[in-house]
Amino acid sequence: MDKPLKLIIEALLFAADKPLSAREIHGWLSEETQANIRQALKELEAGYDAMGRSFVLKEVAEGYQFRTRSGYSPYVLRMLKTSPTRLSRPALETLAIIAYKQPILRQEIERLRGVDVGGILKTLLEKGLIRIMGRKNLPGRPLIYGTAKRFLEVFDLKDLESLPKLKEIKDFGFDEHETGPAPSPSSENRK
Amino acid sequence: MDKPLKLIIEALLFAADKPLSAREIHGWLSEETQANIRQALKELEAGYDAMGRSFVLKEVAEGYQFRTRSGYSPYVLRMLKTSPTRLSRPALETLAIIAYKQPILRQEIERLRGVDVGGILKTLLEKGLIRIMGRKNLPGRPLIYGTAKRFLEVFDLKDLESLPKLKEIKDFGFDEHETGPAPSPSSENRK
Amino acid sequence: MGYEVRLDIFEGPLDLLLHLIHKNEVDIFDIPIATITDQYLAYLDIMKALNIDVAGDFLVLASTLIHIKSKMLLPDSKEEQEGEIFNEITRPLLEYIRLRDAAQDLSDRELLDRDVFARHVPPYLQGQLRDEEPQLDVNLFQLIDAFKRIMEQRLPGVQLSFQLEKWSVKEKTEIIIAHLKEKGSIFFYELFTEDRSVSEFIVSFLALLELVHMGLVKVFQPTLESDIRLTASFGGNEENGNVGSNGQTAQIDH
Repeated sequence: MDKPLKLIIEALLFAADKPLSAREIHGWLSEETQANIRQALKELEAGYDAMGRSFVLKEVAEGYQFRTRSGYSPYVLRMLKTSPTRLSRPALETLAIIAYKQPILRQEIERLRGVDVGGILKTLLEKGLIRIMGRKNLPGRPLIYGTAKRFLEVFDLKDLESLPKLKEIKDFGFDEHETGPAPSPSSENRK
Repeated sequence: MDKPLKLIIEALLFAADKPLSAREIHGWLSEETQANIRQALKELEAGYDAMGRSFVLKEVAEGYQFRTRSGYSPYVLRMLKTSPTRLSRPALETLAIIAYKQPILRQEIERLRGVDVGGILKTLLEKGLIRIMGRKNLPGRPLIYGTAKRFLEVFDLKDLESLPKLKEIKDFGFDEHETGPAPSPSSENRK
Repeated sequence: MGYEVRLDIFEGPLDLLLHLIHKNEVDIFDIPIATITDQYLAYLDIMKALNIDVAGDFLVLASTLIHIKSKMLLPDSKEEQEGEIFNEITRPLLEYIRLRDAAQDLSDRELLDRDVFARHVPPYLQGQLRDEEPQLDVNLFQLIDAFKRIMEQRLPGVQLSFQLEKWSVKEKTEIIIAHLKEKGSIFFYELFTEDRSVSEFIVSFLALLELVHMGLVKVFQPTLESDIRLTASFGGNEENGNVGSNGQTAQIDH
């Protein structure tokens, strides 16, 4: 390898059209250890952050990707002449339910939202934000839904664990799995 | 304009999928003179050249474009060689038929698609998406096709059973209130 | 001067309920059911008057509200009523608020192609040498779409399956009975999930009609939206053992 590892990785990231993980990069640069690659990625990330350019290297969807800083979106949108990615509120709510409750059945999503979500599931599947994870062993063998990798990419998430925690439903002996810091007394005003 | 012109132009060049000329950029940043834009482009070009990164801003026939330095192309090519390719529409349709109708004979696929599929079957076999499951006990002992394991991997399916059934597909399409990027009709009266 | 009635369109029943709770400035943990129910129903009336389709989802919650309201007239213990309000109304609302907030949080993030942008595949790099075990860039939905396209091109009934098996009504009735024995009850469409051709589909359907006609299978639909359900009414599981295809199916034969 006649070039510095950091710059080789930079070149790969620059020419890629999706986030690259240390593992993938290792596939192309097998002469380097994954640890070294990971280290180089971290350094690149910090370096670009410090440089104050219009783009940075971001860790997203279990990989790294160069992205413009958010302040530049008005100009980029002008150029691309596209309307920004937009999800309707129902779609966003449905997506949130799937993200937080996956694996989940359509029936369960509908119970939580109180409305039919067939059309919305179709949209989310088409946009590649959700995926079918399998079938549940129930009558009718219903499909099980979960988020797809694209969800992490679009919503700037490193992985599913970095989803912001759901806010608490305070008190009342809720048998929810999220048990958090000291429940405060009833009739909580949310934000 | 609340950002330095140079960085705005940098962001545009970064996100563009083709070279940009000063004239084009002026079209999106009409509050700036073309001379200023040209000047900023020159400065960016010189700046990147001096920075010694793996990519530079190059002036090519149609304008300016970020490109990796030639010394890095062996690595980039390694990556591109294994980059995703798309399936042609006929190939996708053929694959869909095999997925949903397997085990299936070539003759039957051709009846459904109305065209010869010999070449497509070969491609799909090469890509490892389909496999030959055996021969049918008919005159000529025709081959029987089905999907291969790689098919499940590519489509992120746990098993064949997770392929949505026709009825479920219809269900998705049923409720049309979630088509475009705009908010759904039922919600657009809000605010 | 605006119009007197400004009609918000709500995404769903929970949305409307929340709106009413906010409008009345009441506590979500202490909902005045009678008031809220009346307002909820009045809202549905307005929607109907304006010829807006009131979706079934709204009606389900309406009936829950009415049910609770009517029970409050009964001398049930107060605690019991509060428990019911909490379980049927407050709890789903809290859960809904929580997920709605989560949706808002998601939307506040730096979204790709809205707030931030990645590089597009530079075309000068594309097409420089390809294949060698390339990955595939397709998603499931493209596959489904492809299949739908094919199916839509074809007239119903022309769909030929290479499966040469010919199904008889008798065989299908046996299969249905076996299914019902195993599961007790099944959904209508489950009958057809394995059918590979239109003709097989039709045979399954005929077999079902036959079974219903002979009173061996009961067919019912729990609610308007739900799928039709089939249950066995042929004496059931005690004689499970070896009844396989002799007992009932003998009758079916004629």
